[in-house]
Amino acid sequence: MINDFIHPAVFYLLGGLLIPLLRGKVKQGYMLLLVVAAFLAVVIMPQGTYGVYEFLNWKLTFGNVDKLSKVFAYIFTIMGVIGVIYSLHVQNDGEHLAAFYYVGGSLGVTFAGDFLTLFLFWEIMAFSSVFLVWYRKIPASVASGFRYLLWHVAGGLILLAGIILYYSISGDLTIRHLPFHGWWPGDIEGMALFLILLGFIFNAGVPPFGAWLPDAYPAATVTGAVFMSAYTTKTAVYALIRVCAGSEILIILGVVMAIYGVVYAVLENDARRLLAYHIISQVGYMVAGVGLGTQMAINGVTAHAFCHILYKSLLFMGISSVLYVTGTAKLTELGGLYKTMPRTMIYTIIGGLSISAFPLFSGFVSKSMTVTAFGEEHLMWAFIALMLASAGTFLHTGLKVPYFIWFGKDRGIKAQEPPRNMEIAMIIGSIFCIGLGIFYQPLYALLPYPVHFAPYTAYHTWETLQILLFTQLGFFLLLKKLWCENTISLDTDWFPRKGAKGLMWFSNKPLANTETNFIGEVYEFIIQKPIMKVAQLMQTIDTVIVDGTVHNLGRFTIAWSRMILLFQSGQIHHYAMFMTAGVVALIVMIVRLF
Amino acid sequence: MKLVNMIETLRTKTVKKIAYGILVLLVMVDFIIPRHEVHFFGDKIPGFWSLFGFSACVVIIIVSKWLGKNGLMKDEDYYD
Amino acid sequence: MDLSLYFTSADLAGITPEIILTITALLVLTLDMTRITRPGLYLLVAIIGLITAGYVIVQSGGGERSLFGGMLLLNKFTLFLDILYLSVGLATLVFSQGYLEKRGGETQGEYPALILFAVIGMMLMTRANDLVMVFLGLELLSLSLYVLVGFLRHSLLSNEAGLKYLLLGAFSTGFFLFGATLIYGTTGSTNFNNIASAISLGAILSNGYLSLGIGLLLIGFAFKVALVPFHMWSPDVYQGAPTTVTAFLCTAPKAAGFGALLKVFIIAFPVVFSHWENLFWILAALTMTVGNISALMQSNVKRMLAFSSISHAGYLVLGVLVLDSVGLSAVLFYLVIYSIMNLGSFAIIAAVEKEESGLGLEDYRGLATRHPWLAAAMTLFMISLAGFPPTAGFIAKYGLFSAAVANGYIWLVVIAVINTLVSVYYYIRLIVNMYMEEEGKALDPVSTMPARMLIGILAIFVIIFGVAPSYLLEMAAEAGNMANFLFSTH
Amino acid sequence: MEGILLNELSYPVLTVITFLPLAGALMILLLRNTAQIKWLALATTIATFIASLPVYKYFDKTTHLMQFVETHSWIPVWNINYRVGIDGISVLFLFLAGILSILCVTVSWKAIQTKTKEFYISLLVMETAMMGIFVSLNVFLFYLFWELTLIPMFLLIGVWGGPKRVYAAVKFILFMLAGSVFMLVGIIVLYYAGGRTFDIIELSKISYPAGLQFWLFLAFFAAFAVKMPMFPIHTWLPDAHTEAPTAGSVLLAGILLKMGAYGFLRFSFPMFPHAVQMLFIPLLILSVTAIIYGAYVTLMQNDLKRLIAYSSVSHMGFITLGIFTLNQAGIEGGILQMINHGVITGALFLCVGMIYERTHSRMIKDYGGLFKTVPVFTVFFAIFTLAAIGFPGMNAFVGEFLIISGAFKANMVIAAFSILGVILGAIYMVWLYYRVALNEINSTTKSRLFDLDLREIATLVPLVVLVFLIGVQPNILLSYMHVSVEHLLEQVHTTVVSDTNPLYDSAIGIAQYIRELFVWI
Repeated sequence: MINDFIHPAVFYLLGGLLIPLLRGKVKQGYMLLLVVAAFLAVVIMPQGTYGVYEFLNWKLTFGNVDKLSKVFAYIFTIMGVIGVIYSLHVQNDGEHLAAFYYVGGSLGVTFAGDFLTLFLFWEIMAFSSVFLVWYRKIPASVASGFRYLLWHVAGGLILLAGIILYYSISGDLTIRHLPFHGWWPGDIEGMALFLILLGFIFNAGVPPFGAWLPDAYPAATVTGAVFMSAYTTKTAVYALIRVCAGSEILIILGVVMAIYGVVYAVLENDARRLLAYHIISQVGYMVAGVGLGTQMAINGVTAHAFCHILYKSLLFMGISSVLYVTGTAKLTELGGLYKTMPRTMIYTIIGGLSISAFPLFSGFVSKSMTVTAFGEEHLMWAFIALMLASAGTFLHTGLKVPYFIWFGKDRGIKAQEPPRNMEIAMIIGSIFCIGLGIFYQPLYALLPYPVHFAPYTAYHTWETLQILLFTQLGFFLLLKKLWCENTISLDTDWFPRKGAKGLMWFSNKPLANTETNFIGEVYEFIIQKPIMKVAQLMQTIDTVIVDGTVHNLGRFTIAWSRMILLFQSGQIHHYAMFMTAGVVALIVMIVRLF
Repeated sequence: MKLVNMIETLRTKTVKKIAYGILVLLVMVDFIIPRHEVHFFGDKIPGFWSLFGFSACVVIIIVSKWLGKNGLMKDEDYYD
Repeated sequence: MDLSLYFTSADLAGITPEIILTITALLVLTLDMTRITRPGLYLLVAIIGLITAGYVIVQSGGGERSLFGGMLLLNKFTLFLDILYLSVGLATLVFSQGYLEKRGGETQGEYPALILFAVIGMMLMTRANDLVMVFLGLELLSLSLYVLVGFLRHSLLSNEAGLKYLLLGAFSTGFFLFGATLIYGTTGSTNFNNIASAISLGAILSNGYLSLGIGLLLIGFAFKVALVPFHMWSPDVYQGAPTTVTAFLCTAPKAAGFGALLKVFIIAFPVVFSHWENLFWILAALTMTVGNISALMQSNVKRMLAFSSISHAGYLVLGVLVLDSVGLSAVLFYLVIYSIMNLGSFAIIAAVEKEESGLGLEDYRGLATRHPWLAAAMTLFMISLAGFPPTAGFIAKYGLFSAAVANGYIWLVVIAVINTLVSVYYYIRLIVNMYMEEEGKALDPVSTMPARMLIGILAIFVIIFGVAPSYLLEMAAEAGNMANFLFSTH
Repeated sequence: MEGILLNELSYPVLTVITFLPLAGALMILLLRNTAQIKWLALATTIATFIASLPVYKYFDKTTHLMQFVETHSWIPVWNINYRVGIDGISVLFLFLAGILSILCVTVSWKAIQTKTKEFYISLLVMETAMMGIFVSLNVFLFYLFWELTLIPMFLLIGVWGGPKRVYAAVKFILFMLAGSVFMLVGIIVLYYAGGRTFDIIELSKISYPAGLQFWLFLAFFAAFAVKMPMFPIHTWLPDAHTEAPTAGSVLLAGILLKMGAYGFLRFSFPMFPHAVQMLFIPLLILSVTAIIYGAYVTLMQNDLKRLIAYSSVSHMGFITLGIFTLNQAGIEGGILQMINHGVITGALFLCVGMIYERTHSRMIKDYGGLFKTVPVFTVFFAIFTLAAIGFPGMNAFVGEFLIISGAFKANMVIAAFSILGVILGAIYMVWLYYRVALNEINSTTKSRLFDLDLREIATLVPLVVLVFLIGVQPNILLSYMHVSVEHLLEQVHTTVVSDTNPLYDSAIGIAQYIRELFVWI
């Protein structure tokens, strides 16, 4: 029944427009109303195809509802509720608007039935989210905002190119399962699929295209980061599931991601960037799962995405609260906060336990499914690697972050618990994390394929417990080693004072280069500098050569004119002379003629 | 306030001892636990995952630190 | 004795216009002797004379008529040109009113009289069907022009110009006569038709002398219409002469020169003309290029227009080159439009001019704000000279180019259009100065009512002939038919 | 005669909409009071627009034939008729010209203080010329209107323009003429080659010898390419756009640039199909060069208007790219994009003009944080910026999508490069928006800034509506052109150049192609 389908994005995209007009409590109430309404719209939504709409000579489908799109819609709308509650206190309407359009965009992608619609909302997401970075309004955020935008425009256009290419081959725009096999496009069609895949993994944050992620999220506003952590990558994962499931290349990429994220997380000092790296790591699981493409894997990925959004946002909310209260998220500047913000600590730790898949926490029921899927397929190297990554995950988000923020060296920072709305949001998040860990059946019921997997088998629980707890052991034993981090980053703090030489020596290291290229300076080295160089060159060409030619032509003519005018001396005998010359010339010519 | 005190108590030596106890218990139980879902050799070895977890942690820290020492890490205003 | 031995009443009837004009001229001079110090009166009389003459000519209807034993040949072609001369003379007289006083030349009757004589001379030039007759007309024209150019007795420039014109003119007249003699020597006649038949029958002494004769004849005309390299005199003379005279000088005599040239070549040398195409080609290219390029850097408006008129002569040669009915009509049409544009612009110059002769471009700054209508008219004439549609200048240029292309002179046309492009630069420089530069020192145009009306009428003509040229084109076409007719006779 | 549909309306609609502005101009000539002049000008433009409405209503979308045709004898001596009519290709431009003219009047309401009378006269004469160009079915008439645009625009730039106005104006007119004089020669040659007629319909029926086609194509190309402007003869554009008053820039960007592309469609394609097919690959390359080159140069601009002007170079590159793909999607995209570019760039110039009126500075560095100081303005500016980037749901997206998909059909390599152009386009527009609207408030201009008044909002709103309307429902416009474009393609593809199909898919292909081309020349 068409009436039951109300596109939830409508609440965000259209409803959002009124936000700037309202004030105070009314506004907050209105925003809550919108997001809840959107959630309900998803709940009552029957499966089927809706909102078909003629555009040029294509059919645009805005409402393509099946189990997959619906489960993602659920989590997106739920996250919308949480996020909005968390950011209720924010005064800047622009920030609200950006967040609403961001979420609306992701919902649009979720229900898109054809590539054009998908692309449309894809871009809406990119352009709205960049404001979440910009509204932080510090120079760093502006700069990284641009890098972020650039990445996404580039990714978007690659996607568009893929779409157009695919269209010009198949003459069809409906989204269907188009896996890309092999490592490199062989023919035109392969090229099309490859470009589409590439466009998606740009947003999924797959290295080396994921540099925008740890670059932008830490720069985002307190609440912006919470939203961003949830949507961009997960939307990409959704798109990958729809279109690219079973593309082998994704397995490799996914596993690499998982490890990559963990490794960089060790070194990270900014808690939010650390979490950002963990997004990469976690999305790695999903990407790998998508690459695997079995029913179980897809289920696992979907479930994992579902839980991940919840616990990752919870983590971000926790850290952002710290940032909000203390003004910094740097581990080296924090410590001993358990005295002042213990509740926040609890929520964060819940998030940490979930992400590291502790039994009875949401991560466990989803991650284990994904990993087991690999076990089932006997891809042992991937299996082990992912296990390793999960150990690393616990190490950082579960242990390191809470430890250095709330315990560690007490820096005696003045702090208190965050505003009520923030805390409520975190409570909701925590409830979900634990709730899903225990009552996982409803979640499994939502998954696209029937689930034949029981998370809480004795052995399975046990193996996880062993890994995690012994990781903890390792953590405390090597705590000194981890402490070093401060001193190191302190060292690096006074590197400049030691002089540029040391710095040079560092950055000359190949590793250093790769690292620097991964983040930020990709923009600096590979995009901005060349573009500007070329632009300058072109500018010179334009003024010197192109325009210069014209001017010189003019000058030439005028010079000629002046020269001719010399003959016009005004002396009558000169004139007579020239006329005589003319006569002579004429006679000569006549003689020659006849 | 109460919550804080609770946390304080959790940080005492005794708690630590209990924790070590739990670890030992884990390994013990792993000898007797039923194994039906066996993916590879590791699953057959008792205590394997304990070892795995520990070594994983160590490896990650060591390796990352090594990388870090070799230039991965910059001072914060490196990009400015 | 029996005059009918020498001429019949029909002959007299044919030259009634000339007679009328002569009488008018004499009348004006007599009035002058009677010390009537009303300059308006002389002009009035002269104008009446011109109008009556014009009336008579129109009445004659332009049928093919040969007078005085073939000395004169009247037809639509001559009629067309006659009307042109008369109107130009009329216009000149109208806006000369008041100008000469301003320039401190105490007006006498001789001014209108001289204009009238010049007109008579021109009429004879084109009506002539005989080299001697052409020469007489030419001299009558030239002599009156020499005086007119130097008319401002107290202006040094004016006198210098008059002298230059006289000397160089004599120079060229010599060549003309020499050429005529050579032709007479080779063909045994000065009558166009006889020359033509002699050539076509091959009954000529020597091709070499004939060609030489034609060449020298050509130089004579080239001087009159100021083709490069015989153009040297024109800038100085145009600049020095009283502006009204300049206007007259650069329009009607040019028309007469081209008219006579065309008539000579069409009637007398249709057969040998093909040998001369290359020469005309070169003359055309040279003239328009040199004219435009030199005009680029002129700061004095009068001088600039002088050079521009040289370049226009270059365009006209395109039509001469074609030398068929289409080309002929194109030339005639162009001459009319060209006269309108130049008369208009010179009239305006005459209006704004002060004692010291000629104004620089800078002096026109801010004219648009203080005298918008005058500036608008000037703009109109300039863009017409530059050949922008929808002004008459474009239609005229198009006619010439089209005729040339039809006869395969595409590259010459390309040169011509490139020249047009160059010319635009100096034409719009004036517009720039009038509209776009900040105010210069105030100009106070002094112009009589009739002069202003004249400018208005001319401006309207520029537009009308730009959008609805059909009527004039048809007349030109009829006049151009002379070419067909005569080619068929030979 | 066959092949045309005479005008069935009760009044000679095309003649009316062409000459109504001129009539208005003549009436203004007689007025003295400035206010009266303004109102009369506004009334005239609006009346013209209203008079043109029946055209869109009664336009027959099912035929490619010329419609609303009127024929009168004009200069019989040269066999020149006054004949006007429109088909699916030209009809939309009437609409655009009609709208933009109105906006030009409203936006100049306060901006123009000196020589008001002359200003509005020039403006109205411009409108007549623009309308005339798109309705002419006679080459001579076309050329007449074509040149008629020059003088008024010359005055608009030169009299009411910025500091370097004279230089810009002279440059403008010389460039324009440099192109059009060659077209004049071409026209004359065409006249004789086509059996001494100027009638476009007649001329389109004849097939000319290949060599002649080539030269004629070049002759016309000179004029059209300068107007477009195509790389590397674009250098008049930045100066003209930058110095012109807002209305002038709008008309330049909105209509004048389109005349070139329209000329290609109206003359080059039907009359010289052979030459077009021989040359289309080099032209595609030229287009894509213009796209990228223009985009790069745009990046370096620090003058608002100059930046937008250079971006036009890039955008016009897209239009030529679309046109010369020689396939349905490409050409339709090209035409649509012409309208879009007219709307968007016109709007951007309006925005800049409005802000310039307040601060009298065009320098980007003098702005910043406008979203705080003038929020309403920023909203409009943001919309048009996004539209210019080709944001989905807005008009330019549709156009660029069609063009690029057409380009992919025509030639992979070139199409791939055009994508780069899109990226750069996004970069410079966003960067501009950031520097002007976001950033921190710039104190130098803050004091003089105040938000848009009703008149200005009313000026911008129609364009916003168009942006979104075309964006979501492009068929409204596309439906007009389908049949005509199909017919056009038939005309182009009737003549087969060589046995090799003119679709080269790789760089090597292009190389071979160009070698063949030179052999052929």
